Amino acid sequence: MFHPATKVTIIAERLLQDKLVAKLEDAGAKGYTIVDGGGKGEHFTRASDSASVVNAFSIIRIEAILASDETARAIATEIETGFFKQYSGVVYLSQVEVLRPERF
Amino acid sequence: MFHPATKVTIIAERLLQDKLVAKLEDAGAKGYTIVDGGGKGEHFTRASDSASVVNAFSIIRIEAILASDETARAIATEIETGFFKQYSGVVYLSQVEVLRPERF
Amino acid sequence: MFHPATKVTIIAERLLQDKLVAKLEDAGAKGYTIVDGGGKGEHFTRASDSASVVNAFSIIRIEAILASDETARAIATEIETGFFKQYSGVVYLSQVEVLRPERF
Amino acid sequence: MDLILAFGSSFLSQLRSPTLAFLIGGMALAASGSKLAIPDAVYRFIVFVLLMSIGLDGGMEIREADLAALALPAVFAILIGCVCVLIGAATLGRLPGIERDDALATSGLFGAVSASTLAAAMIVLDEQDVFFEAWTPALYPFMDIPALVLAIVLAGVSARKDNGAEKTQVSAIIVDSLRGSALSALLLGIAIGLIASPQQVYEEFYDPLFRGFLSILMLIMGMEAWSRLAALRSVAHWYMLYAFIAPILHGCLGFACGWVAHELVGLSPGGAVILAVIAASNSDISGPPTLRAGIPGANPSSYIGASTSIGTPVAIALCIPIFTALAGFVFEQ
Amino acid sequence: MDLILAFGSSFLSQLRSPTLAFLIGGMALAASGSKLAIPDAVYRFIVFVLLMSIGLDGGMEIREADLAALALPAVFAILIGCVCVLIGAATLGRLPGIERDDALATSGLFGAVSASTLAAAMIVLDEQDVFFEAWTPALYPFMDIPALVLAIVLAGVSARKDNGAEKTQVSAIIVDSLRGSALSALLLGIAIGLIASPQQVYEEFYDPLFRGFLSILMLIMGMEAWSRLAALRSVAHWYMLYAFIAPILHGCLGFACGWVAHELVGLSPGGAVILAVIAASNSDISGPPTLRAGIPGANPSSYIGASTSIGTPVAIALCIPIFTALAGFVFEQ
Amino acid sequence: MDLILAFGSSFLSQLRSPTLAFLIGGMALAASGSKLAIPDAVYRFIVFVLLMSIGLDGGMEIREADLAALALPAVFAILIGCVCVLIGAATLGRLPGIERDDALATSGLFGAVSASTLAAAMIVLDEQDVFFEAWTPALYPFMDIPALVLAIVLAGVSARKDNGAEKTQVSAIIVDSLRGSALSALLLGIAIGLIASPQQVYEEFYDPLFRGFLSILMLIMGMEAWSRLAALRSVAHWYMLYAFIAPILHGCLGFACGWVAHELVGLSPGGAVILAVIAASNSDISGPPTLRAGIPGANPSSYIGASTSIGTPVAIALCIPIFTALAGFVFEQ
Ligand SMILES: Nc1ncnc2c1ncn2[C@@H]1O[C@H](COP(=O)(O)O)[C@@H](O)[C@H]1O
Ligand SMILES: Nc1ncnc2c1ncn2[C@@H]1O[C@H](COP(=O)(O)O)[C@@H](O)[C@H]1O
Ligand SMILES: Nc1ncnc2c1ncn2[C@@H]1O[C@H](COP(=O)(O)O)[C@@H](O)[C@H]1O
Ligand code: NA
Ligand code: NA
Ligand code: NA
Repeated sequence: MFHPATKVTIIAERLLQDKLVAKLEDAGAKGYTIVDGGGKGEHFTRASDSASVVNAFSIIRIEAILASDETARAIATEIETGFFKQYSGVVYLSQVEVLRPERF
Repeated sequence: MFHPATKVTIIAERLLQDKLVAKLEDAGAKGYTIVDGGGKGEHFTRASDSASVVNAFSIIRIEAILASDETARAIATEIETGFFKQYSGVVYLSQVEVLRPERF
Repeated sequence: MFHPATKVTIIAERLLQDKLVAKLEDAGAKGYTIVDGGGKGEHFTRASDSASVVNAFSIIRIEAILASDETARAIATEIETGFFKQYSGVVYLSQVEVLRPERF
Repeated sequence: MDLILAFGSSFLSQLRSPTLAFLIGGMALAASGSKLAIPDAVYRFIVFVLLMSIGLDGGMEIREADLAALALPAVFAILIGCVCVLIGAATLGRLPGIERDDALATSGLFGAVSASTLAAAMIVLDEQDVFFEAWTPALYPFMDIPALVLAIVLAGVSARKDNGAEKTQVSAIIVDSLRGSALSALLLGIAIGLIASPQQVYEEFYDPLFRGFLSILMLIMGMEAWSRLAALRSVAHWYMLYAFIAPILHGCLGFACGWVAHELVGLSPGGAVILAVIAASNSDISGPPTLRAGIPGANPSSYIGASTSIGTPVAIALCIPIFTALAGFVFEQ
Repeated sequence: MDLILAFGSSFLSQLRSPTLAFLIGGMALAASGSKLAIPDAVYRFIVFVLLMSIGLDGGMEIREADLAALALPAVFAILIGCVCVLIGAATLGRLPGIERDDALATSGLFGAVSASTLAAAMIVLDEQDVFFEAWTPALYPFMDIPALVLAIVLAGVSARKDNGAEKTQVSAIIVDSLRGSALSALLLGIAIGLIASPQQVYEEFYDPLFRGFLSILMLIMGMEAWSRLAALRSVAHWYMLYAFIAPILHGCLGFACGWVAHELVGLSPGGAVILAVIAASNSDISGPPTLRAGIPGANPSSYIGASTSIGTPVAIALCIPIFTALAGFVFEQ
Repeated sequence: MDLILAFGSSFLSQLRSPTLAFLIGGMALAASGSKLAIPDAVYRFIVFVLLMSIGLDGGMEIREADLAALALPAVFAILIGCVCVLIGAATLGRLPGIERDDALATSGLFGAVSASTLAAAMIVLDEQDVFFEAWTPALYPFMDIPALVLAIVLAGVSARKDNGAEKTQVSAIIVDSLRGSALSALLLGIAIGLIASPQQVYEEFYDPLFRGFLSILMLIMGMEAWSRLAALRSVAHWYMLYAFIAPILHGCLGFACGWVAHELVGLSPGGAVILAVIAASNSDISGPPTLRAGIPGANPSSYIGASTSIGTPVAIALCIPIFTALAGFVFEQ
């Protein structure tokens, strides 16, 4: 049996990692997955692997699946307003299906 | 012309990689993409890049797109029951659109 | 307030990175995120991290979120026809929700 | 009394030895929340070079070594590995609030061997000009594999008792642990050392890097030790106690066997120390994945926390100087 | 006149020195669109080894150093760091079309110190057999931290003026910059050098790798310099002007202080050059993240472009030979 | 007869040489399903250091070299590269069930040069104290680029025949292959060696690491060779045959040219061996991406399988000893 869940994806600079993770956990995310990357946005381009003298600006992609859609939306909104007015980054939501909603 | 397809995303510890991939191929996935990462869940936190003495526990994120929704659901269920009762990991489905359904 | 947006995900060999990114920017994507990985498809298997003598074949996963669904579909179609008839790779669309549509 | 002094001085010299300084430095960094991190790729490369270096040197020497003198320590290594696991199962396993699986996994790790502790011991002996046969580090797998196998098998047995789980194949576990990156590197090194003549590449490349790479590995071990403490706190305190006592106990067992081997087949004092230290050490690289796959029921926080956060520091900071001092004392006359 | 000649020759020898050749080579590669890239993991490892090496050497020498002779240069370093930032704020900050935040962030970077430039200077002095006290590189943090802190504080002040933003805690910034990977490695090295006796590992491992790793770091710096130019072009041209002049100006300031320290507490001519060069250098590793977090309003393209694309090349290619030559001239008699 | 003996002994010594041992060791590891993996970042760093080292040494020597003596081998290199591709197209290309594109891509790879094989040959000659001009390795690009370009152009021609595809620009391909990470590193090294004076950094860093890094590269090559076999099995068996014969054939061609160069411009015997070995080698680093982009129609499984799984092992394990022995024999009198 599959149950609907909401996935919050956050793309930001590595230097925000600790704060973002803390925020996620406070807000009640039971887990999250992080992958490293690079990218380009309003601000500037970041190499994904080759030596970057400003590694701390390289991109991380955090995704957290939540059973409750409201919580997910709340988190996304908090992060958008709390971080991405000042710092560069992106947050978006998508709908997924999971098998054991109790663990998300 | 875009056609609906179902994406199975599996997040698990690297030591399961071979078994998961084998399972995917048996079940009829024509391809998959793997990225390395880190994360946190019920069990414990894993660094995504910095040296981890227990590298084999670091996280991989496997995604496989399937043209057939049933196959996708079957795979997800098998993996959830076959692996993630014992081992730590997560599997979820999401709906995507592809152009050449015949190759998925 | 959340607004619908379309995410284009491109999975291809690293040697196409520059061309794909150029294409994205021409087509009007305001940003994109790249992560490295490995995978398997029609052609052959690629290790995600361990030394691969043909590193240039290793996989990159590019995702770009666009506010306009048409643009997204246009990009996906162009890339499928422009690249993935010849080269190996995959492109797919998914629906997401963002907070500040103006920046996508 | 002299022993205390001998130990004291050896312990102080050890304290001044960079090996330990880097270990403690790593803990300090992690404790201070430093952003310094050694990339995983570098960590894996360092482990490879250290084990390849140990293997090459051992392999080249085994050629000359008399196999009789080699056999007894090897047998001892196997015994120690198994006995340590049984001790763990019989003590930690019996304690209140300790899951059987967790206890077995932890005993397996502490019965197994740590490449980093081994390398550290080699450098310390080297610094104090204590001779040891270059093949003694090659005893590593003889202790490591039996310990891991036994732990997994015991877990399988009890699992079958509870709910008829299928039988665990010993061979499969052995193969799996031999395939681990650490042991593969060591064994490949031994093979190349035996068959080819890697003298030059060993002296030009692997040996000169040994000391430096070890210092960085110690740094990583220190950081890991600290960062895993949190996880450890979340589990029963018995683990801390076990993780503190086991290395010393196992070390004494190893030292005793070393002494016997000295009497019977003339194992060098340094060789006895190596045997004691690999007995005292606990697997932090090869072991965890094997156990993770072999005893999925066990909670990694407990056994990895116990081993990385307490076991390894105790083995390096206490056991190495203890047994080096002890050797100087026992083998004097 | 002689000065010109002295500088000329030192400049030419510098040009033939591989250090600069690798820097220029890196630019050439990036300009030619080469696909050559040094992996990030390797880059981070190289920076670690260089700073650990500087730290170990410095730490071991500080033990013998007389602290009085050490105190004055340290005080000077702090002053220089702050003065440079104030100069920047008063000049760049006043220019038309320059955001206050951007100006402060840029001044902060140029007040701070670059590990790569420092390492390059050490090798150049070494190549020309100019002696310098091994602890002078340890002046790094004394100049680096005050500059970053001051810049962030000033930005905070003006931010509060505009919109009552909450007060910036100086301590928090200091801690944050100490935690940066570069400074942690340096300080850990100093600590280990002071407490333990890492002589052997330093001589066998860290020191021999220094020159080679520096050559690769220079290559990376060159590539970065070129690839950031694009970003720099997109911002006001004043940045280019500032980035060209500031290093020379700051260097002179540093050299003057070095001269005073020479007269008062007998700082060696080489030590004066080191002081001048760290003053001339601008932070390219530790600084940016700290500033990024501390002055989020500032646009990285401006300050990183200015520092990596112009500041660092000027510091390495011009300031190092200038001040080496100047020293040979001034301290002759 | 003597030749056989000479070859036999050289082959045996080669077998005992660690270079080959590590190659075979890599295959053994992959075959045994070991989890040991050298991180990609380390692999890329190793390739960089090896090619930079070859370049620096070559560049420093070209300064002294008499360009006339240099010109002829260079011309030969270009010819060999082209001829090898034409041979491939004329043989492999005609075989039943072989796609034209695949045949051309494979011929291109086998006409091109392998940095790892080249480095291995250098170490072997070094081990046997056979002198060779340090600039001979710098012949690499003269053979590599023409081979790749010709293969891609021929593919383009036939593509245009079938379906009027647009014309392939030769210049674009040349630029693209020059930009590849391997050639960039080599050429940068040559340039720095020519212009600056990197003697010290070469002797302190690049040269000492050469032998050790090569041993690790051989290990990686061995793993790759084995793991690509599966892919190779899936394609026509003709590839295996070609991959086995071509290196020996090309090597003879190269050796013949080397002999002529020896007679005409006094190329050293060792230099002739180098020429033979780069002719025998097949591109495993720079080639594939260039061909992948240039002949997208070709199936990588075929050409990469053929080159990595058979071509490179044959070149290293057979051709190096064959031509070293042949040289000892031919140039004796
Ligand atoms: N439209 C987008 N699609 C995907 N990723 C994006 C997009 N815009 C920005 N990003 C990511 O977010 C990071 C910061 O974006 P920005 O705040 O615009 O500089 C970029 O480096 C990208 O990795
Ligand atoms: N809610 C979640 N959202 C995203 N990833 C998760 C979530 N829960 C767990 N994970 C990932 O799955 C891995 C194993 O989770 P667990 O089995 O809960 O330890 C974690 O390390 C995370 O990378
Ligand atoms: N069905 C799929 N699901 C996810 N990723 C895929 C799929 N098919 C192909 N890929 C990715 O696209 C790359 C190239 O695919 P191909 O063009 O089929 O060789 C593969 O290496 C995979 O990383
Ligand atoms: Na043990
Ligand atoms: Na400065
Ligand atoms: Na060739």
